[in-house]
Amino acid sequence: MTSAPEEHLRLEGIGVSFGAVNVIPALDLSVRKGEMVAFLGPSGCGKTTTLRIIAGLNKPSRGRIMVGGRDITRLPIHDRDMGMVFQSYALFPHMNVTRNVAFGLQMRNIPSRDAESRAAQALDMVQLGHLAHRKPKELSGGQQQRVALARALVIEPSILLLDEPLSNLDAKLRDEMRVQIRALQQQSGITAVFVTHDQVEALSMCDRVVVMRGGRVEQFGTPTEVYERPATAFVANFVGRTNRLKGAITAEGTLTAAGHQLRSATTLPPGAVEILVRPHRIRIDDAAETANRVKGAVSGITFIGDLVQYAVRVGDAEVVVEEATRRDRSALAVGDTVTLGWSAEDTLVYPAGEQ
Amino acid sequence: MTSAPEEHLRLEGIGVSFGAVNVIPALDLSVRKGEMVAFLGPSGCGKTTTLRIIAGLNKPSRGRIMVGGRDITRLPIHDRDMGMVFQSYALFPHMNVTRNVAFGLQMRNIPSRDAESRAAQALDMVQLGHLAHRKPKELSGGQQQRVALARALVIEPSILLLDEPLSNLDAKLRDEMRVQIRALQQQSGITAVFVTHDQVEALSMCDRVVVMRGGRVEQFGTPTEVYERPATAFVANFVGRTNRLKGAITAEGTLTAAGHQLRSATTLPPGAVEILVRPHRIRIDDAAETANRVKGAVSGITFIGDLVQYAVRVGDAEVVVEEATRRDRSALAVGDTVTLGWSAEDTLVYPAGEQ
Amino acid sequence: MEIHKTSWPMRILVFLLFVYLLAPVILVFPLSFSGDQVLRFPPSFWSTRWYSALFANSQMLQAFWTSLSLAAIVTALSIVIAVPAAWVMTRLTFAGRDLLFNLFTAPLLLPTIVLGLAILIVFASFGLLATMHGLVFAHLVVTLPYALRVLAVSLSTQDRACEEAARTLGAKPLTVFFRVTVPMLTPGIVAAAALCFLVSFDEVVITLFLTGPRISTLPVELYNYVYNQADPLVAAASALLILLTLAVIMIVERAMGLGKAFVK
Amino acid sequence: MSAVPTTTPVPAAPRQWRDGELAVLLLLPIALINAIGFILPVLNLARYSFNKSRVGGGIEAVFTWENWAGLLSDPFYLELVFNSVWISLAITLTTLVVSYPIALYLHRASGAWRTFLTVLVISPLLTSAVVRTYGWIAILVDDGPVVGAIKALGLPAPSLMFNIKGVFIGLTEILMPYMILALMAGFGRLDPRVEEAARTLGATPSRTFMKVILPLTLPGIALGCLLCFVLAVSSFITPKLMGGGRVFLLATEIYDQAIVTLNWPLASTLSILVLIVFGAALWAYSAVLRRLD
Amino acid sequence: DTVVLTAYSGIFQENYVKAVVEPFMKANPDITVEFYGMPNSAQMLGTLRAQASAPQIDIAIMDVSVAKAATDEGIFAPMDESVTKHLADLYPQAKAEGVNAVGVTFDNLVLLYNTDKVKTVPTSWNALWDAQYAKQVSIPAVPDIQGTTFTIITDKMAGGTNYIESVEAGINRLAELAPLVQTWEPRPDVYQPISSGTAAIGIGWNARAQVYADLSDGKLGVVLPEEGSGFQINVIGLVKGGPASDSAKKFIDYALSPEAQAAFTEQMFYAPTNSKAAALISEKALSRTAAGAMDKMIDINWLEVAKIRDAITEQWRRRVIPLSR
Ligand SMILES: Nc1ncnc2c1ncn2[C@@H]1O[C@H](COP(=O)(O)OP(=O)(O)OP(=O)(O)O)[C@@H](O)[C@H]1O
Ligand SMILES: Nc1ncnc2c1ncn2[C@@H]1O[C@H](COP(=O)(O)OP(=O)(O)OP(=O)(O)O)[C@@H](O)[C@H]1O
Ligand SMILES: [Mg+2]
Ligand SMILES: [Mg+2]
Repeated sequence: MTSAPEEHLRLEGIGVSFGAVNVIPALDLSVRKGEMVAFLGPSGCGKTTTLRIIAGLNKPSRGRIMVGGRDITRLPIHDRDMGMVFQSYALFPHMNVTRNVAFGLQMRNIPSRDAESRAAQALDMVQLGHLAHRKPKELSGGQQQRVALARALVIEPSILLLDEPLSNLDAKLRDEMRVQIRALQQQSGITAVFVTHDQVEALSMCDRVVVMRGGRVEQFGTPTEVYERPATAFVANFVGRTNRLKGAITAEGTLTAAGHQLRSATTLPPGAVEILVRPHRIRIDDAAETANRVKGAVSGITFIGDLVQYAVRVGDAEVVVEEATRRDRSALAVGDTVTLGWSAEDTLVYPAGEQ
Repeated sequence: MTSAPEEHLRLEGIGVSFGAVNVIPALDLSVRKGEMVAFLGPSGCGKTTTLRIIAGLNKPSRGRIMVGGRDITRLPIHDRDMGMVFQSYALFPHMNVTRNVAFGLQMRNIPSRDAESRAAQALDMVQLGHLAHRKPKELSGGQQQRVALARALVIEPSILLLDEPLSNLDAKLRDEMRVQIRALQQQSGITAVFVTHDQVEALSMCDRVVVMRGGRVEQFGTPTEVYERPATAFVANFVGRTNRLKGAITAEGTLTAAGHQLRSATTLPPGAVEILVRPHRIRIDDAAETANRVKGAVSGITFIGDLVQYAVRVGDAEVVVEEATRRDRSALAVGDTVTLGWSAEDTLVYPAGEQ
Repeated sequence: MEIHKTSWPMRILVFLLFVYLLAPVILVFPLSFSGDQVLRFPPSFWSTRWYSALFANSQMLQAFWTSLSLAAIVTALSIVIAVPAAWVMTRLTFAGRDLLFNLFTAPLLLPTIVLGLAILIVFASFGLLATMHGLVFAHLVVTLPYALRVLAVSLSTQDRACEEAARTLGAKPLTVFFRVTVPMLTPGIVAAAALCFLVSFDEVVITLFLTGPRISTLPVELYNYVYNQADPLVAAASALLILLTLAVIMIVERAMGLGKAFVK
Repeated sequence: MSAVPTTTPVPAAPRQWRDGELAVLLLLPIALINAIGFILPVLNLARYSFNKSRVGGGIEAVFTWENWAGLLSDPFYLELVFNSVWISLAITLTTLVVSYPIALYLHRASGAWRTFLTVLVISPLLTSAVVRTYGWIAILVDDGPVVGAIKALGLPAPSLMFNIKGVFIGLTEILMPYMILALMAGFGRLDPRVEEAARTLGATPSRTFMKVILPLTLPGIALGCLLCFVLAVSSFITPKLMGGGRVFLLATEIYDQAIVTLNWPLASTLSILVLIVFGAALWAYSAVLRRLD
Repeated sequence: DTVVLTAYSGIFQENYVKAVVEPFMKANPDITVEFYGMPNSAQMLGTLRAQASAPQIDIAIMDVSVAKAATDEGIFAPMDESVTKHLADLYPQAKAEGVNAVGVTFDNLVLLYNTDKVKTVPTSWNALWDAQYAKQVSIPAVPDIQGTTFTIITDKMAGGTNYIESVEAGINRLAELAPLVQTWEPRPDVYQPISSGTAAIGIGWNARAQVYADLSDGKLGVVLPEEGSGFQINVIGLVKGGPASDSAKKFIDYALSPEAQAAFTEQMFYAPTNSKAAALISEKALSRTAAGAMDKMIDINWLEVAKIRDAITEQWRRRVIPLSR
């Protein structure tokens, strides 16, 4: 999607402390022009803080921020040409919806008639055209969030910072908004940084994903890389659902867990290890030949919309298996004995105690 | 889970207007004791408003609210023994985290030492024990939301009202919180009303689901009912992903769409119809015999974590198919011709123009 | 919002407190129609003679216009000067900020009688006595601390997120200030302006020292008047002032929806 | 949507104001007024307080400690300071108690009703304090309506006029509008959601008030109390008119010394003393505010 | 030419303008006299003091003790024959040593009473001590000079011999009065509360009392008690360097002339300071001033009294007023 992998935004050794609390120790990051990068990470890991640093709302204690090769660490906020959607919306309470959205355009000296028509367009995009004259406090939570989104998008900034911009929207709307944001971003070549707690969002929408933890970058890669080749057990665990089994590698290099011998594509020195397998990569009673096969008893069944989750007791461990619901499967019942199978590539192994 | 289906909370003909805007025309609802009910619905459909009515924060323009057979429409808020998590958190800015959480206990005249230890417990539950002395403004968005959650849970109210209580948490944490809330709710027999935009949450966690639209109840049933037997096209469309195809039933009762003849378990009078099929109920190139089989060309492939989405062009329509990612499938490429198959039961048919 | 509807006991309490607050003001109206030579309640007979006396008193009318324009100028200047100052005090951090803030609001701490005396001495050497400039300046000394205090409290309790949002949208600090900070500060500005206007319009003590044969204000005229005779003419003047204010506010409300300015 | 090209940051941005320079620029007007209208006059006063007063009101420009020594050794003046401070404090607190409900009510009222009530609150200030004091005299005199009502109830008739009670009642009312305006300016932080949260957690309206509303409005309360305390200590018209000559306060004494006896050096000394007392009050106020933060 | 004259505002201003200023302007069409009223002498001095470098005022009428201070500060130009030719005709009390201003009016302390509340016309200051008027007595206390004058009168009545040395006897007598007093600070003045019946009895200046008595429909009674009284002296002074000195001199000369003095006495019952004026005044008016009772007046040396004023004030505050609480 990005034609040239030219670097656009770069954080160099950024550090932030609030009083005695060292929230971000030292962060390095490089985002390409026109790229959309997702920040994934547990609550409180420093995503919002990083975004605020980029926007210039917080000054870093250390390090510098470069945009297009130019050091902007000291550049005033309003000269940065960035758009930001705030986690708390931060709508202007004294302006109606249209004026909120048109604000950024007016700041760019766009004639007010033009600004209003572009604002109206942006509002239609977030499906709020009919509420253009309301004040923010007369809107529902999700409606406010969409106004905030429209306000940031309408200015087509060179860098767009989105802090959980869709967290209060329902699935349908979120899908639509995602498509809209992505289309606009690609079409105008905007570089975007997207904070989200929703992995589907991160993985499906963004060019690359940053997994953060305690103010540090754990992994920075494409969605496939992060999902398929997680750099650490933390990443594997955080991105996508996984089963975690305690295991060990013997002196001879054999991998064992839950009383079974397993095969993995990874090689590690002998010692205690953690084995991670994604629930939907496990087949139940499948005829096909797989590298790993274990037997267990179904101990729980949960229906979660498009999926069914089976909890299967294997030795002393519990393994969760996910399958798309389908009508042709003869329903399993709790207590049934099943055979689980998965491939060596799907068996991720990390040294124990890493997380 | 509920031993006796005793009614606990009942809304009778509730109506709400903001000035000239009639937000909720007339709402009836009956929730059983110890039950957890989810409110699902598009942004702005009146979920928050309904919760506020139950809590007594808004007075309904019409109708009444009964709890345990008693009319509480005029009961003061503080005598209702309800706990509420606000969409905007509404933490007390002048109190630290512990004092925020202990507030409700103090209001119940629980000795302050007791209150503090229970607050500490609740904070541990939401994994914020270490931030007990921070002020709300020193917390991240997700941390604030968890404090709001702890504050409502700690008082173990007889009715718990949760307005998107997990919207700012990452998937891992959300899963854990869900389990915690559910456990606490069942163990204390609390009746809970849960507003969420996350269907997985609604379907997996709650006993029953209310699908709202424009201030009206579209369907009220168990997760399976709502998902498998949506009452209206709107529900089918809103809950879970679906493909929507335009079709028609001829005078002879044959169902056609996208140039194919289809079979459905539903019978409808002749006329234009809308056909809904869930993406993951469609098989690609599957040997098994299915009621409906159509041919098409792959026009797009999206990777979304645990799933792969294929867009397939069938006649003039585009059909989306979802499959769990698996290593044993020889990857499809854009342009490949495939056969799609699904059962008659999975073919939901509604009169056209209903939505 | 429903729960913010005030309960009945509270309304009764508020009503009683209003009665207390307004008792002397309400009394002004019957007093102004007194036929007596002295302020006495209830008057022994009614008449409008004090209104005629008031309108015949050209000095009083002249002073009224002086006071009105003085208060208007002082209020405008106070707001124009105090809003940026309050902004600096609450939004920037620099050494000695607290000290400066206390210094700027310190004139509040001096009884006006002292300040009047003290200013008199200094102004005399600047030739500012009994001039409009001098009065404006002296009143600013008194009103600015009020404005600064009130605005600083309002500003520091204001949510900053909106200012940040405006800045990311490309608004320069000055624009943020005028388009976001100030509108959100409206209640504070209204309160500060009201205070300044009233303080200036009601200021007697300092003005007493600074007025002269050539210029005088209404409160000073009234004060000098009642110093010698406490007749109901002052009640008539007050009654007219109150009615005038109500009328002006009503017109402005109709024309511009002033209500919005007072709304949160 | 990309019809109009977005403006890219202009490299040759106009010179940036550094915070310090900006502060200086914006503070210049107020600093000038403060210097000429306050600091200079106060220095002058301080000088006078070390000058000698002549019989009949003359001032002799010689240095002397006489005024200060006399003041600090005279129990009359020490009592005066003490009385002024505690009476002003009591009046301030009473004013707060009677103003708060009105301010809260106004804060929650809306639209034209709110405007109307706000104007009512302000209207007393338009009636000069002198006139209002006369109003109070008419209400409180021995044969006035209030004493009459108390008598009608069969209670012993109190004397409300020409003593400290009258000053208390009158001054409290006169200060109320200032308090109300200050409180309203400080009510900005009062987010209705937070009150609602307290109510759903089982707090009765009164406990919501004590635990949530009151703490959140403390900045406004502190401001109102500061203004009213200062105004109470400064006031001399009301004590003079209603005190019957029995109530000796700092401001009335300064008035007497400056205007009647024409002893400017003594008046200056008293004024500087007031300034010191107020300085202490202000310091306490900032300390309280800092604690609240 | 515009002459600015500062003197007491209010009723004094009303009457003085009518009786003196207007006739003067009629006689001198080229001169306008602007009357700038101020509530009291001290404020006049304050204003004069502040304007010392660039005076806006030409003439001041004020209390003699304040005029002394003004003279000491060099505010007043010397008052000699070049200013007015009437100097020689003035009573000796009108001329004080070291004051560059001369007496323009005499006033004296009188007993006031409300004719509804006080049925028998009092003849002695001792009526104030009558217990039936408890809490109905209105006394303008020191530092007001009415209080000072009253102290000197009481002292003499109580057997005091030399008020300059001690007013002990007077203070003791006042202490007995204290519990009966309603207010020590009657406002706006002492006359109106007594006219309206808020107070029953009190003390005040004769001239104003006479005017208010006329305005009160007989409610206010005025008596010059048999024990006599003391004078208060208002002097007129020429401001040094005033903008219209020549015209100002003309006015001062006119103000001290027998005609003007007489006219003002007719109008407001101040006793004239020009000995030649008495002849021009009607009997009726003259009887309402102290002019007919010059012999009953205690000779108060205001310049000496100024020196003991602080001491008297202190005595009042410590020994008199507290007894009325
Ligand atoms: N004060 C108000 N004045 C007018 N309309 C209002 C007001 N408050 C809410 N509304 C409208 O009422 C409708 C319902 O709002 P509500 O907050 O209940 O929605 P919601 O279902 O919670 O939506 P969301 O998921 O976006 O939070 C919305 O369309 C909103 O615009
Ligand atoms: N003013 C402050 N003082 C002290 N600590 C703070 C302050 N503001 C934020 N923090 C801490 O900094 C950390 C990072 O906060 P940040 O808001 O960046 O988290 P986040 O990744 O956005 O989390 P979330 O997903 O919950 O919004 C958090 O642990 C938070 O508690
Ligand atoms: Mg965040
Ligand atoms: Mg909502």
